[in-house]
Amino acid sequence: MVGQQAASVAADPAAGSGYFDAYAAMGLLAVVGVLFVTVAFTANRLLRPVVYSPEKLLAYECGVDPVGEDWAHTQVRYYVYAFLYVIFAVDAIYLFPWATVFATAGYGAGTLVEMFVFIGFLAVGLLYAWKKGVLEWT
Amino acid sequence: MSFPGAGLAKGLAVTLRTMTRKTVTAQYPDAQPSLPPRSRGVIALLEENCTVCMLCARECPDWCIYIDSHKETLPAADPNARARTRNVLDRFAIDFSLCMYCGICIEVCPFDALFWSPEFEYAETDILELTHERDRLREWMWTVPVPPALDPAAEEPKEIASARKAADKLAAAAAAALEQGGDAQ
Amino acid sequence: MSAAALLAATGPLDPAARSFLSPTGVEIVFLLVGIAVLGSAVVAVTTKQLVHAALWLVAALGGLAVEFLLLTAEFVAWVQVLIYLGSVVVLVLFGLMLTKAPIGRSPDADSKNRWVALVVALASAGTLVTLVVDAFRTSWIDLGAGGGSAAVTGASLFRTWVLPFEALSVLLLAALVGAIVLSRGAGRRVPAPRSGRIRAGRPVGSNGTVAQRAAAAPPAEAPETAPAEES
Amino acid sequence: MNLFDTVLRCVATLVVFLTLPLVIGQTEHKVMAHMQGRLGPMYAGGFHGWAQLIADGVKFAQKEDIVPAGADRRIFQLAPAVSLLPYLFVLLAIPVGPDGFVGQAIDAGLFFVLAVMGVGVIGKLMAGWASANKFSLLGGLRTAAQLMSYELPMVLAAASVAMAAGTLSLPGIVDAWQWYWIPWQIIGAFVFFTAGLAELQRPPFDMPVADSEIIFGAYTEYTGLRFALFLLSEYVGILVVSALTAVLFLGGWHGPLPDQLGWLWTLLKTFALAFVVIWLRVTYPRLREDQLMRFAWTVLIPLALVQLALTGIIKVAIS
Repeated sequence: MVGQQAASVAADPAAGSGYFDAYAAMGLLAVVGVLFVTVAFTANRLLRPVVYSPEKLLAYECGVDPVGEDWAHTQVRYYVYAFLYVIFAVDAIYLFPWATVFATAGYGAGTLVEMFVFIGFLAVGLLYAWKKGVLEWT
Repeated sequence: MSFPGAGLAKGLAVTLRTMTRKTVTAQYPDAQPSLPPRSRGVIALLEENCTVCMLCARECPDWCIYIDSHKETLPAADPNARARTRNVLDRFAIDFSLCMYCGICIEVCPFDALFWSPEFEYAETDILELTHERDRLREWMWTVPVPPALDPAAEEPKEIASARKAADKLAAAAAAALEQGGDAQ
Repeated sequence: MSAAALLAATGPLDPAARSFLSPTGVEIVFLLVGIAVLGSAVVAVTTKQLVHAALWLVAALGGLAVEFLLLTAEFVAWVQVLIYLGSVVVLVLFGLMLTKAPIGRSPDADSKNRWVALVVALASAGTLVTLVVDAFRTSWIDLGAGGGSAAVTGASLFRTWVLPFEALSVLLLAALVGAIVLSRGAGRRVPAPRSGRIRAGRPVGSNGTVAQRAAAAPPAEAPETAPAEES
Repeated sequence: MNLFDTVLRCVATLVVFLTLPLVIGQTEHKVMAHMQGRLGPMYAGGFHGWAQLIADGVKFAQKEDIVPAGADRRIFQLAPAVSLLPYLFVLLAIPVGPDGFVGQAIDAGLFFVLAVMGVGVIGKLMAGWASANKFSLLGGLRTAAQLMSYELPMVLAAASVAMAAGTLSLPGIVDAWQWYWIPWQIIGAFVFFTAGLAELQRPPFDMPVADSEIIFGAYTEYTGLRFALFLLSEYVGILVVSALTAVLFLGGWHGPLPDQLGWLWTLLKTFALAFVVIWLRVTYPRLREDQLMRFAWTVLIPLALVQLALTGIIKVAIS
């Protein structure tokens, strides 16, 4: 189907053949990738032995029979990093459209300053986090 | 003079230098290892020397030596003497799956019946096969190396020293007798 | 999610510029992906297995990225993947794992609010669809390639929308400070030596503190306090 | 461009995807061994064990497929593919030589690559959660925490290159590359490569799979082909990160050789970087979890911001 798409898009110049061709190739690669995994597991299915035993289906863990359930507690403190990351990632993606235009004619130093103000705000945030000891690991 | 990261760079240098050097891996099955003379590979039994004193079995920390024997009565050589009994070895086995190669049995043997052999390739697929019976232990005897030579300046072993002393005495006596005989003539 | 799928229906909705129902490959794919997105979105909200819901969300958001691609909004599509798949979903999965999402069904995943939620969802979807349909009517937007590239996005962002962009940084800063204040608030309640325990009731404490406490105190107390501190 | 050509490119990408990681893996076997005074594999294939990884692959393909009884079956089975396939897409977009010697040139290539690489982590999280194993869950959590700390410096460093080149297209970046980028972008290169290592969970950033603490992290319960796919994803990851660093920071096909042989130059740089990845693994001990986080947030991110400022100012000054 993706192939069809590629063909039909190529036939239709109005749709912008380069762009759609590139992503049609991506779609085709997805098909190839899935095919690869399928072939690998089909071969595996044909080659592998199947000898079930209840011991084998026990969780391996550290080699000793598991105690308790499949859940262990860990540091909730990691979670702050997750928040920080999401916020900074949203920030960072703005750099990319900016990077493509800021040095071209008609933007210049003004755009640079705009971005520095933007990043400056977040750097202040990072400093605040640092000051507050969020980045320290106690 | 140290700059930040000097330690990290040094670490990288060490691994890179090691990579260019010759490796120390011995490719064992293709190249036999050169073992030191006193390697503890397997324990050999010189059955002829064994008197079934059971010292080895008793001293073994792992209880891995099995000895069975029976007594045999020897008819008296002299009509006046009593008949003598002696121990005859029925079974001598070492379970190498238990043995920890401490060598105590070899140390305690008063009659030099046990020896270290450097042979080590006796792995088995069945653990029971690792119990070597007396014939197999006897076979290992052929692989026991001659004891390494003494240091050039070492003292003579006691038995050789005493034997030499006795021989010297005999020789001296013989020489003296010869001299006396010569005088008499 | 459903809005996106309904947006998909606008594909063949523009008969003015093209003959009615002359779907190109792109439009077919757009429609099919839209259906897949809608399907996985519905499963995401109806499944009773928490982590499965998050993973169906991955499928739905990934499908949306494909939709963006098909609309030649290249940059937005990959922002969708980077931010939503790469960080928001990871954040959600992370949170689910931290707070013990069980394997299998969670009986308490049934919310009493489900009908209210459905009504709200349908209402907002209806609003959006009405809005979009009314805004564009039968106008044909030629989706030329490169229309949504990073350069175009950057040009419009830094020529036209500079002020909102700068305001955004203040918003992000506020979110950052908020997150830190929240986490610090939680952090102060937690006593210094930390420990985890597994549900069988055996302490796997750090420095053996919990083990000692459990040995000293009646066992009913120590295990009860530990999870309350963690959360 | 016709369909046949596209299919050919896809298949070529798949072949690269399946062979070069093996080359890197074999190099790791041998280099690591020699750095430790050992020989490494010597038997498979005859000459210095060259076929060791092929033999491993054959072995993995014959292994029984075991899914623990307590695991979430579907997700457990799906996880290796989710963790592996994103790298396949990334490979398609990495340019090897000039004049379209690339799987598929994509306009937003750099951004695409960063976005898709982050998706692979979901596979590891799935594996960690679905295994019904405490250690795997911890591994999954550590994976997530590590991704969230290191993705950001990586994105920032990549943005610096995009600024220098004024484009997001990977071939475009290499075309714009000049020799003076090396000193100019050196901080960015360091940040990018280090963050890439951390994202691959390679030593010294291998906390999520720390074998002496949490067995093998998210992969503990995996056997056979699924485990092999996880391992493959690690080595494809090395290839991708090395190739990206070579393309973004070291000028890809620019070199003393004539342009027709530019691809050779890219490969050479990629493998040199892959060697560095292995070298670092042998040399350094594992960072502790808190050191790992602190390193990302207090060293790499400020460095990346400094690089951004530097790039911006110099770029505006010279343009």
